[in-house]
Amino acid sequence: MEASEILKQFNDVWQLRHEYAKDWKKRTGGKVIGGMCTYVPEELLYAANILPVRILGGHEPPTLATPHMFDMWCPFSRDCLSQGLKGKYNDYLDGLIESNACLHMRQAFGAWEIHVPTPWFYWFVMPNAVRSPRAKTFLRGELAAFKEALEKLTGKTITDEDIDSGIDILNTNRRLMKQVYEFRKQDNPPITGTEAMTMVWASQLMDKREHNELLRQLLEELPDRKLDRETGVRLMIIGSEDDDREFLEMVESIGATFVIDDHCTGSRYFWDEVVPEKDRLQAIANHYCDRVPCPNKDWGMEDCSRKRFPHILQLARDFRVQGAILTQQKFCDPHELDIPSLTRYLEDNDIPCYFLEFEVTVPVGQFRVRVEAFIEQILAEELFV
Amino acid sequence: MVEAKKVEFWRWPETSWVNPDIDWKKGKFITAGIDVGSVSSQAVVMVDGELYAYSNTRTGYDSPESAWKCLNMALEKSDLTADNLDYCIGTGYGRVNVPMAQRAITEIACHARGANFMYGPEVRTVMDMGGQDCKAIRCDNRGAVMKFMMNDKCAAGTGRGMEVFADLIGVPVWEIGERSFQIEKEPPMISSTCAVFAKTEVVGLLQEGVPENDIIAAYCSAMAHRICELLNRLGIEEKFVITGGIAKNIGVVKRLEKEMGVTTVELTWYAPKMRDKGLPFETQIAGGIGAAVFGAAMLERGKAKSARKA
Amino acid sequence: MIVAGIDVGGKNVHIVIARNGDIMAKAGAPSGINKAEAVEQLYDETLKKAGLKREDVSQVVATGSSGQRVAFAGGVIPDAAADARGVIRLIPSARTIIDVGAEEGRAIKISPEGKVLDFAINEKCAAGTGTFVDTMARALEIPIEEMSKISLQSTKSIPMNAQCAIFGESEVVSLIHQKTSRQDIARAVHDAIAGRVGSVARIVGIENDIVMIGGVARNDGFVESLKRELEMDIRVPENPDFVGALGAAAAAAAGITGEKVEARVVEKETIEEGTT
Amino acid sequence: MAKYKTKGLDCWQRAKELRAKYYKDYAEAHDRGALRWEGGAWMFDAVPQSLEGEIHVLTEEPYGAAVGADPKLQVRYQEAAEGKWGCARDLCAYLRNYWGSIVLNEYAFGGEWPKADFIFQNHICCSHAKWLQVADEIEGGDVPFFCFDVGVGAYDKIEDRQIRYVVDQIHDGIEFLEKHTGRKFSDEKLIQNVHNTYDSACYWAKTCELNMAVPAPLDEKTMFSLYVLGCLEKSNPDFAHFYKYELYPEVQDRVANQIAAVANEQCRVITDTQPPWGFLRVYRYLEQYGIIAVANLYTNSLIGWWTHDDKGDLVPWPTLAEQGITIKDRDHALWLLAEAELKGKSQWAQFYGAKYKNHFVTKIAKQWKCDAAIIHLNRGCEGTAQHQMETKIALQNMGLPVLTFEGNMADEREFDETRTYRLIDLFVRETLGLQKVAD
Repeated sequence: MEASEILKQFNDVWQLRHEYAKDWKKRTGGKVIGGMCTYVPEELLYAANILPVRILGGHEPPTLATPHMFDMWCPFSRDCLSQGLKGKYNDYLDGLIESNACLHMRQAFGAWEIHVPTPWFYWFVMPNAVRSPRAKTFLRGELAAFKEALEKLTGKTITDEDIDSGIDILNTNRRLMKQVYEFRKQDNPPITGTEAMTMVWASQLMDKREHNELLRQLLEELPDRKLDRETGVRLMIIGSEDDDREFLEMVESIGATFVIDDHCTGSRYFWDEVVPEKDRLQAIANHYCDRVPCPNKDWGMEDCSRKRFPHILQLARDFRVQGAILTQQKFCDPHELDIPSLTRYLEDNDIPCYFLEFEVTVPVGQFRVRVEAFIEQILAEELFV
Repeated sequence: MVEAKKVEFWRWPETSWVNPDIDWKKGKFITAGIDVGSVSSQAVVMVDGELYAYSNTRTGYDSPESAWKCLNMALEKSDLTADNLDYCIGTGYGRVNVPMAQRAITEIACHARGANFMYGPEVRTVMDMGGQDCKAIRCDNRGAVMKFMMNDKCAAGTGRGMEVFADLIGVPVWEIGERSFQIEKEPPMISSTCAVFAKTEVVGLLQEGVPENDIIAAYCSAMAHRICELLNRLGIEEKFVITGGIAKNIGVVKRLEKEMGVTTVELTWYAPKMRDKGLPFETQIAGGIGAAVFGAAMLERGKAKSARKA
Repeated sequence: MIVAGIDVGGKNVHIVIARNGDIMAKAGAPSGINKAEAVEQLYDETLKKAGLKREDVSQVVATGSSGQRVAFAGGVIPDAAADARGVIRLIPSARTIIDVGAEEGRAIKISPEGKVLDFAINEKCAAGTGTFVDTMARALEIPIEEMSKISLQSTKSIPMNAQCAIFGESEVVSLIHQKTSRQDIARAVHDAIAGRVGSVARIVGIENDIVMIGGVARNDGFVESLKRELEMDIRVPENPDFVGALGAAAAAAAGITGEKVEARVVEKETIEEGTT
Repeated sequence: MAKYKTKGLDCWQRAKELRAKYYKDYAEAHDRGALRWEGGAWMFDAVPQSLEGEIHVLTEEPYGAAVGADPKLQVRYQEAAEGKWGCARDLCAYLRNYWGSIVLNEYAFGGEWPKADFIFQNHICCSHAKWLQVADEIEGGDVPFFCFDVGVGAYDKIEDRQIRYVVDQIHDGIEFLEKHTGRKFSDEKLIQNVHNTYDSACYWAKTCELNMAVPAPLDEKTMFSLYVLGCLEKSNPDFAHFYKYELYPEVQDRVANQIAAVANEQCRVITDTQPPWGFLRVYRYLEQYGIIAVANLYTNSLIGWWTHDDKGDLVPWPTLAEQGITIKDRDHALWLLAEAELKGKSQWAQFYGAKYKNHFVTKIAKQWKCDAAIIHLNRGCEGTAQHQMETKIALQNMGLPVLTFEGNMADEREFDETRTYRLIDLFVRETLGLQKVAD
């Protein structure tokens, strides 16, 4: 299959996520369970033959959410709830998991629990102090409880072999996506940022075994793929969740390419693998504590250091970015709390930054001029020498 | 259009000017910069990097039309025509819809470059108050953008806001500045951040019989304050200049200077020259100037080739 | 008994004079800057229409955001209360009222007796108000009536980010640049505001019959958009912008005058706040 | 003629003095060779306060609120945080007040910003850890920082596993304290501090419980300034003494003698979250209608600990004495502290879903005999504003009329007083059908 064909399939899954999930249930007879954040331990869900799907917004004004979440809650969380209230998930979602996410997603979950008919709810207590060794011990216990709950739900015991295959499916997916990202280091990447990120969205929505298959084919195709476009300025995009394809396409149509990201709908989701060890649950626990943290969980044990910042800088260097666009869902506290520090940190390391605040729908006109100007700023030499 | 019937207090008068001392036929490069903003449009024509002609007009429903309108108005009193242009750059909101332009550059880059041309190379911070946005720009001695910020989501404190206000109290926008100082003591600023709710607040004050000039003052300081918030985020560095329509409103400028503790730069070498020519100095053409200057530089550096038709 | 109801809103004044529940005369006019003056003038006109003198009117009740400006009123009642009284009188089956005026969009849930059970008002932002419509019409360079008409000819819905009136304007401009037809833009504007108004209405929990009043209710294009948004039918009484005044008159007839709004606050000891 | 007799609280002045002394002590600590540390109002202050020698704490939220009560100061601080530091305007309002204060190097109670010797924080809402992490950065990044996690699940899910996680983190915290202060940690002090913390938390709950009485002995506006001590330093012996031996007995006496907080009490309302601190007069305005705010999940359990009796009703968490517990050692002390906070602080339940918040709010509305609800949709605090719209729906389903108004506890730019009075007038006169009652 042609690379573009594969990438189109990713886009289709993202666009038609509900149809895909319904079809998957028909095909496999398995359960589909939604997650509201990337701290849901999907390894165990795969071990239980459950398809985990990330709840995403629909990029339409979340008018149904207003009676349940007033205006100060982030547009993404309100959009997610709105999708639920619209009944988009009614005829297939078997359960919903909250993994101690930010207060905004907790709001959406709380209202969903009451107003969106869903057979099963689970509150997974992902610890916040991920840099404390104590968190790993605690999380192991939490995983054991979660495993039990899943066994009760499916009526099937989860064996070590099941967990191993769950870990393997996830790790393979992580490894393959990382290999695809590798291609973005090239001078003229054979895959656009929009395509690459859509690939990640798809992996949060489709059966990773199928996703892995497509990734393997993609990896064969990419070496020979030539894109009929200028790479232009190499940009990094940073933020919480972002599946705003319209925005990514706009930026990549005006002389720039996103070569890397730090998003929980991007690299932050899959960058690190589970390091297998005899105690499987402990191995998974270690992974979720050691992975690149959400700003919400990123603080030092003896000082005010952050773990995520040097990681972002390393990515920026490895992928040779010329500038970074910091996006933020309006009202997103976890990121708002980091952005002033992150901007200083990157600019001190000679990476120009530009900040954009996102709503459910992006005012493309307004954003275009800002991004164009940012690109011109980076390319100043072209205008002045 | 809707207000067609009444007097339009919110409109700056349309202006145009041609430099009598320049014989464009002797010029090597004739470049134009056309800034089609969301509210007003300017055309600037330069001969070898010297200001030759400009116009400042209102943007209409259709931007290609507006672009032609302002270019024609600039050349009204000259025998120079669009066909004589070597290179034309479009900027501003409608930059991609400027039919006679060979290239488009954003108003951010153009305003920084224009300010550098108009106010000299020591300019480090440029504040452009446009119709619907307000940009704070940090630039280097070449007028290259180092960093910039724009107001987000809410248009509180934009030129448009000021227009709505002028229209509301029925005071011509060009009188606002002066009137804002004809007061006994500085009143507290209008508190509402929303242009529409500010309107409500103003009506309230008028009803309570607060003198018009006090309200004007209150609105000017509110607007100055909003701009300061943006400048604070960017971090202001002197020399500091303001371009765009609001620069003509001393009511805002003086209050902004006071709050920021800076003084906006007086025009450098350029000013006397223009005054001698009896030129009503037009701060709104900074974007157009920047565009035209970019054009000239590109031709000189052979980065662009002449598109002259006649 | 002859009574008068006077509704002084952000943009217009409306007056209704009624005798034993029957309207004798009504009139509306822009309130302008000096609302008090506008009221006096319009009141005299209305009295003239009705062939009455001031002393013939036994009770005057004012309402609206500037109701306090009516010096000669016996009292002022909250606008939502006036809405409720006015609507229940015209459409007894009404349970949800949506009132979109120049500066405010509000939803009111009422009992069969016309008692206000719950209400919600668009907060902070001008999106979802009549002013927003006006601004957009201005950007489109067409009169509101025109905008209302042509929006009905559109079949396409374009999502529009109605965060701010001024930016809405520039969004309209960019749609124009993208060569979008005025019809579609007009509808996009109405849909956007309908979205805001619709979500305000949902807060009180929408119950049939839904009645829309206020100046914007005259805008058929908007009402269509709102119907689509709520997926429910909406009834609009004739003269929807007189309902507030009518309600005030009804209150006057019922002897409810509310109260003159006076200095509100009784400061006792100032307390330290303090905490999370 | 007023319905009930009323009078001010005798212990009122005392509460004010204790608070004033607290802020003064913190500022002057270094002059006396004492240590200074920063933490949150929900911190287990008993722990750092158990270091040997004199030591004082500044809790971040009450400080932010204190600034919030002064609109002028507050806007100046917030604009400094937003302009000079560059943070978003919609972040927690207390946090912006706090950061702005540091940015301007200004202490709201006079003098320069008193820089802390270390930070000892706990984290449950998105802002807690980050708040002081950034404060540390603004101060230069050299203040030792420790933060432990208490976001381990709802009260009814708490088992030994969760408590152990918290306790073990605190053990690490004690190592951190000794390492970075060079002072020894005193277990005797700890045991005393845990006793004090129990007295503060349990007796506050008992005091709130007394407010079920009709007429209510306390109005919320007054309670705001009484619970604050518990947000400053629950383990402080003077504060514990105040709650147990001064406030509680006096309120008991008011109930016994039918002394009302509002002489014309005719409508009891439940509220939610913090009020806009600069505009407490709104409560006075309500009193003119005989409306009194008697309870609020926030006011009851911000510092108060609660549990359920066998009928499922809310009752105060028993004191150590009532439980007949003697603290054995450090681990036992920490365990008792963690257990009560995790199981007893009903305010924390709302972090785990609207159902939890509704459970408590509807019980309070019933037990405190509320006739209506007034909910301040608080844009200033995501933590306490959790699920407010669901709370509204739940209370309406109980048959309570509910008024909501948007505002901000400590950002006057987001509170429209005139508009709020308009809404109150409408609600009170039309929905509740109340008229003003003569004083």
